[in-house]
Amino acid sequence: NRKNEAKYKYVPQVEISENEPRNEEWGKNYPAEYQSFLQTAETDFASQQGGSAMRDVLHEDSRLVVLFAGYGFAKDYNQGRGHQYAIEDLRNSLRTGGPKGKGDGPMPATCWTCKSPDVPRLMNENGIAEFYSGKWADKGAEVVNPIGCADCHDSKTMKLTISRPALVEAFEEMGKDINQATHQEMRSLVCAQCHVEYYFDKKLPGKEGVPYLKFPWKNGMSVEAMEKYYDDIEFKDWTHKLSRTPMLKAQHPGYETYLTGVHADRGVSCADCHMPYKSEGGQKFTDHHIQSPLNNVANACQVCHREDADKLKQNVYERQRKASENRLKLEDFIVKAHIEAKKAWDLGATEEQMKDILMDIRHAQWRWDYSAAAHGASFHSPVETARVMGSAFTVIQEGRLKLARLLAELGHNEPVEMPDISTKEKAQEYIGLDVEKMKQDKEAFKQNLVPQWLEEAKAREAGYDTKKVSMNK
Amino acid sequence: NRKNEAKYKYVPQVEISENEPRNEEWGKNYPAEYQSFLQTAETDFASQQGGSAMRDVLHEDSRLVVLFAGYGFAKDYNQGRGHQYAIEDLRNSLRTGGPKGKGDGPMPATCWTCKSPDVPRLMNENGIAEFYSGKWADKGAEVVNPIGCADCHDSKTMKLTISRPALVEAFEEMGKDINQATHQEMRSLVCAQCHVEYYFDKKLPGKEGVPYLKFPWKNGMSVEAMEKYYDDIEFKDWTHKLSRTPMLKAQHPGYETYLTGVHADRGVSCADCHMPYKSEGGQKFTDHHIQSPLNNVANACQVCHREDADKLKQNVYERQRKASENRLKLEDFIVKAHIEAKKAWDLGATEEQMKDILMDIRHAQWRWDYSAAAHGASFHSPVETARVMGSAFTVIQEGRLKLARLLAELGHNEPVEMPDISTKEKAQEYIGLDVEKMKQDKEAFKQNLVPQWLEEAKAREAGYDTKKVSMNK
Amino acid sequence: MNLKKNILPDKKSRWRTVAVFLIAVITGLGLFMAKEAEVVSYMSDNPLACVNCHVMTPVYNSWMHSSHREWANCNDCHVPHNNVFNKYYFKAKDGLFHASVFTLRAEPEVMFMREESQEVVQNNCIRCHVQQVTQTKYDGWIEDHAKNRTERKCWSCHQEVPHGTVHGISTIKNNIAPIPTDTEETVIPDWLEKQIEDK
Ligand code: HEC
Ligand code: HEC
Ligand code: HEC
Ligand code: HEC
Ligand code: HEC
Ligand code: HEC
Ligand code: HEC
Ligand code: HEC
Ligand code: HEC
Ligand code: HEC
Ligand code: HEC
Ligand code: HEC
Ligand code: HEC
Ligand code: HEC
Ligand SMILES: [Ca+2]
Ligand SMILES: [Ca+2]
Repeated sequence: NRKNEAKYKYVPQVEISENEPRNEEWGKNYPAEYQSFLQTAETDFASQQGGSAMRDVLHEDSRLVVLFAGYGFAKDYNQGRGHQYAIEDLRNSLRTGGPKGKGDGPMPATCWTCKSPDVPRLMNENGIAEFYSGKWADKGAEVVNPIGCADCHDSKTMKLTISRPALVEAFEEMGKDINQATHQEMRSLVCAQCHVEYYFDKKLPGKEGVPYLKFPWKNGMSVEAMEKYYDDIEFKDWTHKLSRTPMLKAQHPGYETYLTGVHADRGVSCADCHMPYKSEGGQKFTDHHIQSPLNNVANACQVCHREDADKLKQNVYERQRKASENRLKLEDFIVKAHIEAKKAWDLGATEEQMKDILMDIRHAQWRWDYSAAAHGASFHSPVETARVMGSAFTVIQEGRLKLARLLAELGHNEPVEMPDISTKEKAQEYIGLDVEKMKQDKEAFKQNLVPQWLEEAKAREAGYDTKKVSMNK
Repeated sequence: NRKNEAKYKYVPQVEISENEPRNEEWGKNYPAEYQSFLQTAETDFASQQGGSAMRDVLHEDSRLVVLFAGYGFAKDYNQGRGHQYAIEDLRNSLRTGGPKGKGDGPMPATCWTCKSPDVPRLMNENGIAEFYSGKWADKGAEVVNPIGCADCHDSKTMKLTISRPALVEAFEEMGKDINQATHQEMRSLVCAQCHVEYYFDKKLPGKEGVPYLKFPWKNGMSVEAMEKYYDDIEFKDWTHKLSRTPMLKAQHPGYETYLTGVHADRGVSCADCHMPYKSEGGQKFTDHHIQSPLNNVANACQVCHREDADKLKQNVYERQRKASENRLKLEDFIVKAHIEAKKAWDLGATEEQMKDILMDIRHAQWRWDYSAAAHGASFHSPVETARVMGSAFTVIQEGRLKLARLLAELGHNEPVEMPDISTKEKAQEYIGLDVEKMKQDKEAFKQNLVPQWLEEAKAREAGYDTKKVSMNK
Repeated sequence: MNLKKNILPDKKSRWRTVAVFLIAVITGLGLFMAKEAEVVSYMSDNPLACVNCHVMTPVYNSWMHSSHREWANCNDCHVPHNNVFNKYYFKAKDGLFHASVFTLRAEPEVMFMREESQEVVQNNCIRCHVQQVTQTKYDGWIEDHAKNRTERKCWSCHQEVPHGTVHGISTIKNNIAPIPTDTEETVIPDWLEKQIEDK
């Protein structure tokens, strides 16, 4: 029928098999999308607080080193950049350490989940829980293609599709069926596979010990609902090195916070701003150069807003400035709370005396992180972001007052002396990180293991190629 | 040209003299506007937090009684209602007390400034400083017409006009010329004559002792700029009864906060929402029923937003809910600070020990008030409102930590016991107000003085009438 | 009988066979057209109804990416809204016209609205934006609007509303759009569905 004829007006160059992980294969059929997709490798745009340039978050704000003391994020934390770098940045991050081979290293295999279209392939081949099992290094040779087509598209119909089980399962837990999603919702849900808060559940019945990827949405997606979720299951991501608080890390609740903003309310999807239509040679297509919309205001914003590009940028910057003004103050308070708690322990405080205080610190930092970790939230939803920060201010005030009284009781009735944490280096030294050592391990890993991975992968993919040609009659 | 033709389509029934204070006179020429203006007497609409119904702010939130201890607002504080009630509410408010005649009562004449078109008339007849001089009761017989036409319009051209010197002077102080205002800006500036933060300057060179009405805008209109302004001139509105803090009252910085919102940024004026066009019998005119736009979403919002009326209301309510969630927590903290400071004084704290703490309380409450007092701010500018509250959270945390340490030093290392202030009555009793007495005084005033005022005014205005007819050839 | 006579030539005429054949063809073609065009769905306001024709995919996709997606569907603009009868009359007329052109494969590379359609659309712009374009208080805000709006088509200025500034059947790279005949309703691929069940 003619409709289909038209639909495939482009001449397919290759037949793309299910879960094809190699983006360049898809690119043969969809060169415009592929070319724009490759542009996520660009790193030349920096906005006030975002952009594709490499930005060392710990360098820009060394308080975070203290906030994350005892956890990976104190070692190394950069702002996300283009999807092309997902694999490279994961390998380079000091958080993943310097594994020497299979079974080694600090991170589980689950860390690969949001970085590559090899993931759905592996899950299909071996099973979901099997994919999540084992160490990160175990699957280094398997996961090599950066985020790409198979993460979001069905290879037959090119329809948007959900390739990650965590999102499907999270919907089920909320009693919703993701298959009911409209086309417009799908234009955000493909992003919600990754740009969301998550945790690793090691107690899943039948899969005990496997760090199973889960989104804590059962009670809702608000900061309070997720907090309750974690409190109820007594979950913690790590124990804070200074204050000994059972901490939570809010990773990047981008989708959750976006939903509370006015754009979501009006039906504007992630793709509308981050993947607007683009015209090239008189032809329009979806710009797959996913990036800060501020590098592309004309297509990203001016479709709907007739304002000057400069004014629109200023709108964004103003909201970000207002959010970070309070965010920084909040961080100061939470940093102080950790150090004051340490002082209290040092002066002999008991578990009993510290219990409530530690819960306040846990909740305050969780709320701060929820408002901060998704770097877009201060624009995506400025009012909710501010509300959440307000609630963090409340909790940390209570906590620090208790601390002040406890310290006075322990004989220290004056402000606790603060260490010099004015730079990333000083802060890392203060919390006792041996960064040089970590860097050396990382170098060794990159010299020895990574090349092996790449070779193995090359050999494997060479195999696909043949398969491919045969399919392409 | 057709525009002018339309403009002068009405047949003038009377000639309106300069500063004509009687709205019904204007109404003869502009019956549609006048009829709608009369509707501000309606009191049947209550929204989530606003509307025209009488709302006792102290009853809805008794914390305010403590926050304003020692000041008029602890006695009586209602949310603004329709312009028709400006005079009546001022007379009824316990804040203006029960004067027995000229020279009596707690309030200065300046309090009349924003309540009536008799004000420009009097200023014209006697001079500005003369108007501000003396007691409130001195001018009771002169100021009788509620806010009306002469407050905003030029009687000859009907053009929007600024009738209050304070706004003109504030522009001058900022180095701006209000005559440069565009027509669209005038549609907000007429409101900015009254819906703004103000104070009484009793030190004006040459006018010492006169409570001269001023807007503290010299350094800017942000909460910090105005705070600095007041700190620099060491101004205080009153001394707090419990904490002895030199306090500031933010009255209703409606215009200042509106300017920081996205609607102002896009050129939307107060009148666009509060005075939209209205169609009646095929005739279009500006709806002078100034009120909550939520009672009129179709004309007020849907001109620009094609959303469901219900959704638009929910947008407003959601922003208000998020703001008040944090506002209430902030109030709790400031209330506690006042009571803790009182405790410290009781335990023998010195001026020196209290100085910084009191400055923190002053600043925190000022910032809270700035975000709360203009009841529209949480919608007019939700992001700025939240930013300001965040800054208040910061200051009050510092203050209360200092207080906790000071109290520990004074031998009280535990939470200070809080009184029961759960209702307006209990709170007023706690701060030592004799409400019964105030009510009696008020009754006596209404029985004795007000009728005299009305009679005098009637006699005076009877005089105008004749004048009027003669002018109306 | 009379009617039949008027339509069908004399029994003996050799035109008779031809005519019968032609009628059969026309009816068949009509049914085919109706099927091809999903006539039933054409009665609805769902924009998908329009994408039944691939030639409508470019306009669909440009609308999908426009400021109006959330507020105005095709019929909000392209069909009269002054009364219900007019709405369906216009739709039917228009639909048959489109369907015929489509079936004949006579669609031009670059389409233009016919004059009638333009009037309909212009009226619809005004229908929604009446306050913005007629209130004198916006005279200052939107310069010259009052004069221009009466003499020109809205989209002579607002060129990108809602189909963008580039028009034509080939202006969309890949003619991919959700189509009403698409029966696949799940967004989870089979393999994943199975894996989740197995788990
Ligand atoms: C209305 C437009 C809009 C929508 C809708 C939107 N974003 Fe954004 N996003 C922005 C802007 C503007 C920024 C700020 C970019 C900057 O600071 O340079 C941003 C920032 C981001 C960032 C940080 C980028 C960086 O450069 O640091 C991420 C990640 C992001 N958005 C993801 C998402 C996801 C996922 C969704 C949907 C759940 C979404 N966005 C929806 C406009 C939007
Ligand atoms: C649910 C999806 C998901 C999982 C699981 C996940 N990530 Fe990420 N990761 C993301 C997203 C989304 C970003 C981009 C965040 C941003 O906008 O800055 C990111 C960014 C990164 C980056 C680059 C920026 C930076 O922080 O330096 C690194 C490295 C990284 N992740 C490591 C990890 C590690 C290690 C794990 C396992 C502990 C992990 N990721 C698990 C989604 C995920
Ligand atoms: C498979 C997981 C995954 C999916 C799906 C995904 N992202 Fe990402 N995204 C990431 C990771 C990981 C990074 C960080 C990469 C890095 O820094 O190395 C990232 C980075 C980004 C950035 C930062 C780019 C920059 O230049 O600063 C933006 C913006 C973004 N994503 C938006 C989106 C949007 C919009 C969607 C959906 C249309 C989406 N992402 C879908 C995982 C994902
Ligand atoms: C992070 C998610 C994501 C990734 C990765 C991704 N796409 Fe897309 N793609 C989208 C979205 C969203 C759309 C818009 C779909 C719509 O509006 O119907 C889209 C649309 C398309 C279309 C439809 C035509 C168009 O331009 O609108 C094609 C073809 C396409 N993508 C090809 C690719 C190819 C090839 C790759 C890999 C090189 C790829 N996509 C990677 C999210 C993604
Ligand atoms: C598909 C349409 C669409 C796109 C694309 C879009 N917006 Fe919006 N935007 C809206 C709508 C709708 C609203 C809500 C206000 C309204 O109803 O008019 C809004 C509201 C806003 C507001 C006011 C909300 C606030 O936080 O104060 C700002 C600022 C804004 N947008 C900026 C942007 C910027 C910057 C971009 C690009 C990065 C963008 N928008 C992209 C449709 C869009
Ligand atoms: C974009 C529309 C809009 C603009 C512009 C606007 N307002 Fe409002 N205003 C509102 C809404 C909505 C409310 C909330 C009413 C409610 O809660 O019932 C409100 C509330 C108020 C209130 C409290 C009314 C009550 O019922 O408690 C006052 C006073 C007010 N506005 C004055 C102003 C002034 C003065 C300006 C200009 C400096 C202004 N507004 C500009 C929409 C607007
Ligand atoms: C600069 C203008 C201005 C001055 C000066 C002024 N007011 Fe007002 N007044 C207002 C405005 C505006 C409102 C409406 C506030 C609102 O939205 O709730 C108001 C409301 C009131 C109300 C009714 C609501 C309530 O609070 O119970 C009273 C009573 C009142 N004022 C008394 C006074 C007194 C007493 C003084 C002198 C100390 C005074 N006003 C000076 C502008 C002013
Ligand atoms: C001359 C001073 C003055 C001017 C000018 C003025 N107001 Fe008011 N306004 C007041 C006072 C005083 C009140 C409170 C009256 C009361 O409660 O008795 C008030 C009340 C209101 C209310 C609350 C009404 C309700 O039903 O809750 C709104 C809304 C409002 N004003 C908006 C405006 C707008 C918009 C303008 C300009 C177009 C404006 N005002 C101009 C003094 C003024
Ligand atoms: C609080 C301020 C305020 C008060 C009080 C006020 N007006 Fe107005 N009036 C306005 C504004 C604002 C406009 C719109 C002006 C414009 O857009 O040019 C207006 C417009 C008008 C117009 C122009 C025609 C129209 O309907 O747009 C007339 C006539 C008018 N008012 C008469 C009156 C009369 C009579 C009274 C007293 C009964 C009065 N006004 C009281 C603010 C006020
Ligand atoms: C004269 C035009 C106009 C009027 C009247 C108007 N708005 Fe808006 N509104 C805008 C514009 C312009 C924006 C900014 C977003 C944009 O650029 O589209 C906006 C933004 C908004 C937003 C998003 C900002 C935020 O705080 O998140 C909301 C919500 C909103 N308006 C609600 C209302 C409501 C409710 C009313 C009536 C009380 C109203 N508006 C009246 C033009 C208007
Ligand atoms: C907001 C109003 C609006 C909506 C909604 C709208 N259109 Fe249009 N349409 C127009 C205008 C205006 C033009 C004329 C464009 C021009 O000539 O520049 C047009 C032109 C067209 C044309 C002529 C071809 C061309 O590219 O100019 C077709 C076909 C069309 N529309 C179909 C559709 C379909 C199908 C939909 C829904 C998917 C739709 N329209 C939705 C306003 C609209
Ligand atoms: C049967 C296939 C088909 C369907 C279904 C269809 N169209 Fe069309 N349409 C066409 C063709 C073919 C043309 C080109 C006509 C020409 O210009 O010769 C066209 C032209 C148009 C035009 C420009 C010509 C004119 O009429 O002014 C508009 C507008 C339009 N279509 C709107 C729509 C809308 C709205 C819908 C859905 C409600 C729709 N079409 C459904 C085939 C179709
Ligand atoms: C069914 C109602 C409807 C119809 C028909 C309609 N519009 Fe709109 N239009 C809207 C809505 C709703 C908005 C968004 C307003 C907002 O976000 O504040 C809008 C926004 C706009 C904007 C500002 C955003 C932009 O894209 O620049 C323009 C200009 C505009 N319309 C012009 C037109 C024109 C021209 C037509 C006719 C071709 C038209 N409209 C038909 C409802 C409609
Ligand atoms: C002569 C050119 C011209 C014509 C014809 C015209 N407009 Fe406009 N329109 C403008 C300009 C210029 C603006 C100012 C906003 C901007 O910068 O785009 C505007 C703004 C608008 C806006 C407000 C957009 C916003 O910022 O939200 C709407 C809605 C609108 N026009 C609708 C229409 C409609 C409906 C028609 C037809 C009846 C029309 N226009 C005809 C030039 C025109
Ligand atoms: Ca987490
Ligand atoms: Ca004041």
